[in-house]
Amino acid sequence: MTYYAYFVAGWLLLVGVYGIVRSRDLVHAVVSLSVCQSGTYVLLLSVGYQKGAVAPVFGSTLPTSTPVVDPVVQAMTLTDIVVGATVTALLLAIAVQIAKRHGTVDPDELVSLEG
Amino acid sequence: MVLFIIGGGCVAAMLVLVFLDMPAFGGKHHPYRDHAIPAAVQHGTANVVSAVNFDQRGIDTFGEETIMLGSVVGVAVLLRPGEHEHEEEGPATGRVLDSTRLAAYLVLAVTMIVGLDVVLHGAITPGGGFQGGVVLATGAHLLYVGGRYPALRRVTPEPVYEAGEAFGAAAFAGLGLAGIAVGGAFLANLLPNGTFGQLFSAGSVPLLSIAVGIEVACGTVVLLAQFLRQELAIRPNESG
Amino acid sequence: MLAVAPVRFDATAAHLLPIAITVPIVIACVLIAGRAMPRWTSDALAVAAALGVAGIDGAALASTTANRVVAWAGGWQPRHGFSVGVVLVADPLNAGLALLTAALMAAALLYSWRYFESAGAHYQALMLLFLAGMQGFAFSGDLFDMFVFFELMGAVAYALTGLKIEDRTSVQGALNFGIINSLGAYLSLAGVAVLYSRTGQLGLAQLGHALDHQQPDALIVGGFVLVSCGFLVKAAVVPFHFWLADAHAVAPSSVCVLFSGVMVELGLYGFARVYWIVFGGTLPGDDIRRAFVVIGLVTAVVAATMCFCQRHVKRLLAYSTIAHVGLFLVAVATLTAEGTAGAALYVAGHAGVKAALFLLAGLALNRYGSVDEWELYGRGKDDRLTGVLFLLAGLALAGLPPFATAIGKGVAEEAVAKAGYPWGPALFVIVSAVTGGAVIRAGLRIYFAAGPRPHGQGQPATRGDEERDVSTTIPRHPPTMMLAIVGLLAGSFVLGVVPRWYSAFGNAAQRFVDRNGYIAQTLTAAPATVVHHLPDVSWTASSVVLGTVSALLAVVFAFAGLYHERAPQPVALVGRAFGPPLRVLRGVHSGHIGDYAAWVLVGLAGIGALVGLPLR
Amino acid sequence: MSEVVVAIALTLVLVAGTAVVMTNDPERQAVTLSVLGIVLTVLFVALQAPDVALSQLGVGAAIVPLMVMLAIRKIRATR
Repeated sequence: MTYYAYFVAGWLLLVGVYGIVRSRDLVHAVVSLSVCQSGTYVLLLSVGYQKGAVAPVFGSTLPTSTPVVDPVVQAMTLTDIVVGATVTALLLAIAVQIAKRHGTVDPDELVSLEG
Repeated sequence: MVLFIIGGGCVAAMLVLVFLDMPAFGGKHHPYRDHAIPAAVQHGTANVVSAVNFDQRGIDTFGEETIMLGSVVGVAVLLRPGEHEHEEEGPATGRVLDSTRLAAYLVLAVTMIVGLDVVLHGAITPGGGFQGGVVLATGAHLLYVGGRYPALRRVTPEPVYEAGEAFGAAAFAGLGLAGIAVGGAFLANLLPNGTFGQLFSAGSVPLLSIAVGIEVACGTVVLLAQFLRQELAIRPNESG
Repeated sequence: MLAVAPVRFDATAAHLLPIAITVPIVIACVLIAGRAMPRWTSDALAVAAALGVAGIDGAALASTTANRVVAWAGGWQPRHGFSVGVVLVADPLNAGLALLTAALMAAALLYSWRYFESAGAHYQALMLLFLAGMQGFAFSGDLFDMFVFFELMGAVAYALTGLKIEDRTSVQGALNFGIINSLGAYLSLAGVAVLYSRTGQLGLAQLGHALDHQQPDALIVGGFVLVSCGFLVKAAVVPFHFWLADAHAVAPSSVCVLFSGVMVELGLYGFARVYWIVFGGTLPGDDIRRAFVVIGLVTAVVAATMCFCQRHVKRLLAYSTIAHVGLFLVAVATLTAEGTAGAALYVAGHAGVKAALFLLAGLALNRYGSVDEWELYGRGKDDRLTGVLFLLAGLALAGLPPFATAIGKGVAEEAVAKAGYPWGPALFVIVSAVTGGAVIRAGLRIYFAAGPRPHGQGQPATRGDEERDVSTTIPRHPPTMMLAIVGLLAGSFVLGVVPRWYSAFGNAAQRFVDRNGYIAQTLTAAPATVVHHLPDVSWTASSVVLGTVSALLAVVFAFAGLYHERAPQPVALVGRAFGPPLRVLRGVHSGHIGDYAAWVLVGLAGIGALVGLPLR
Repeated sequence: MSEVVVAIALTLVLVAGTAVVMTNDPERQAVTLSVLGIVLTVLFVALQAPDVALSQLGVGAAIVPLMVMLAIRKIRATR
């Protein structure tokens, strides 16, 4: 358990790249990229986790001396999620245009850029 | 694929070595947190995540909202109808049961209220401009279920939403600049901090949260509308 | 040279930094909200915004000569060396880079005055958001904040690359660019998380302070390699460079100006900044120097070779940019103030020249509907003026004195030789001559119909058919376009002849490598330390001679390219021996996104091995 | 107890992520992606990150899969 969370994150990163490498469809590649990115969410949040601590939202009842998990990594993850979603949207839009121009989204059949 | 196996193998080995050097999962070593919490308390922000997002590291969120703005504009540019395409006017009214429509409008109302609540209470409870904005935008798309695409187009005239998105982003920027004028630093706090845990606490955080909420709600609507339009209305010309 | 008065920060100067980021965003919002406004208004507004940012950057640059400008956002000044806020820091080098960014943006917007009708005001809005991203990235003094602005630059850049949606290659280039850059960014973010787990810090200065004198273990090396990965992808260092040729070849010419002129160089800047401030106190310099001189060398050689093989003019220019990045990296990797000064000046000179070349290629595209060197053979005969500009820019690219490329190259060459790489000057001369030669060859063919008419032998090269930047053919070059081109070339020329300007790079580089000063000033507002020994940035006999030699060699290479078929037997045999390896090299540049992603991992592993293994 | 939940959620994320990559048919991938989004939401709740979980639920489990779906249908239609 000590390092399990980190390994899951690393696995997601690499398996995402594997997805891009073996991809036969650009949409599949874009989705694999977002799997890669979910590795960074897991890594960030695991880094900030503390056993037995609660969420960093105090409200009016929770005393501010209660141990809480790291809010900074959560803020970073939030930013990361937004960035990831919008970039995915952009890449999907580009993939749609590729389909319109080339009639295919298989990287093996796209050969206009070589050498 | 051979490349991937070589490269991936080496990178995996490197990651394992790195991870083994990291502090164990769930440990107590979080120096930044130990500074961030008193800082949030000092500014009366009960939700420390919001404090970090909008107050302490507000400039990150500013950049993030600009990414959102840029991506939405980018998608709008990329998915504009090309030379060999035209936009079809869909049938004016969809054949949807009145009861379905009613239900959709009801759910819409509930979603709107929830969304607004999440935006406004971002400083106190989990949530904030971003999450609330997403909820609001999702609500608007219930119209797609309830009234089909033409109805959605009527309530989501894209230029209005685009302007709304730009307004949200500009409001964030304006609050940042006002921080220079009033508080002596970019994005500095403008308002009194108020009582910890109350609605009107946390200084500028609720204002920034609302700006983000407007931007995200409008931006998400435009984003989804672009994809819906591609799917439903844009057709290649007969000759092209 | 500079008397430094120990003053506390000028608060007014500190405000300039966030304002430089905010102004283009606000104007972009106005453009988006007011889409119905007439075209000339949005053009004028966008150009004015870029010029305004340039003015702000100029003011920031002026206030950095004595002291760094430090702006803590949100007013979270550090207490006892720690702050929960995000800091923006300007020293002469990054303020100058930001100024260059804004100036190039103004030129690019001027060039595209009244064009891209179909994209409307969205085009200018995207350009301004791109500018905001570059400003933010240049000024940011926080690792996560750098990631955010890195992604902002990236996201907007993908959209700008794919702007010409009717073009087959354009959208594909945009996707390759998007996926590879995002992948790099996510690997960087993983690196940020790794470093955060050890130090609990995100600010560059705080991270550097926390890592000082630590034994470089796997975490530090791995964190460094991961974080650098994103920057090196942006900088298009081999083997992370594949996206660049695809993206540059297809993006609108005005966008290429920014990509090649500053965006790629900003990647290199980010890499150097993070190394110096964060890792300068823990990773041994010898190790880093060895690793990155090798990587820079490989980059320069591979890209120069690819450059000479191209017939698609914009792709040729793109490979030339990669080759130059290789040279910049070699100079920066000497880890000396001299090398940094040379690289910075070289970057500035290169930006003007390369930007002018992309715009010239854009002119050809608008006029003839192609940027294919072979198809355009002799087509530009009636347009000698443009042809002369093209050749002049080619010579300047090779390093013809007194362009700033020549003096920058000269300073860098001396620094590399002094750092223990006696082959350095030869590398600089040959690589710059090959890329300059390729440009001159293309110019001679297109505008002067020199050499025999080229004919293909079933080469699988990317051809230069491309959608025009404008919707209709323009018979004459509009004055705004010519103004932008001449202005850019003149900028590079003037920078090379005004001693006050080029010698300022010595001070800038000294500040950049003054790690302790950066950390102390950011965290405790300590005044900048007085530096007695500044690197000497001036024309020397060797820089004049080597620059002239490069330019002459470029002409020789150009004619060799034109008349290679008439070469005498022994020379032709030698040439043929290069055939098979060249084919392999070109085959590697497959345009296939999966291959590119695999190469990213190989590069990551390679850098990890180069940096990490000697430390065991 | 909470640690067991985290471990289970991590394992689910690992499986779901791998499944997304291994799903070759993009249309089905939109579904597995949505599942990954939901599983990640659960993990974030277990890691005491309700703010992040809320966005992940909206974005990762709903909006992104929806966009993927729409993009795929458009691409199908162009062929």
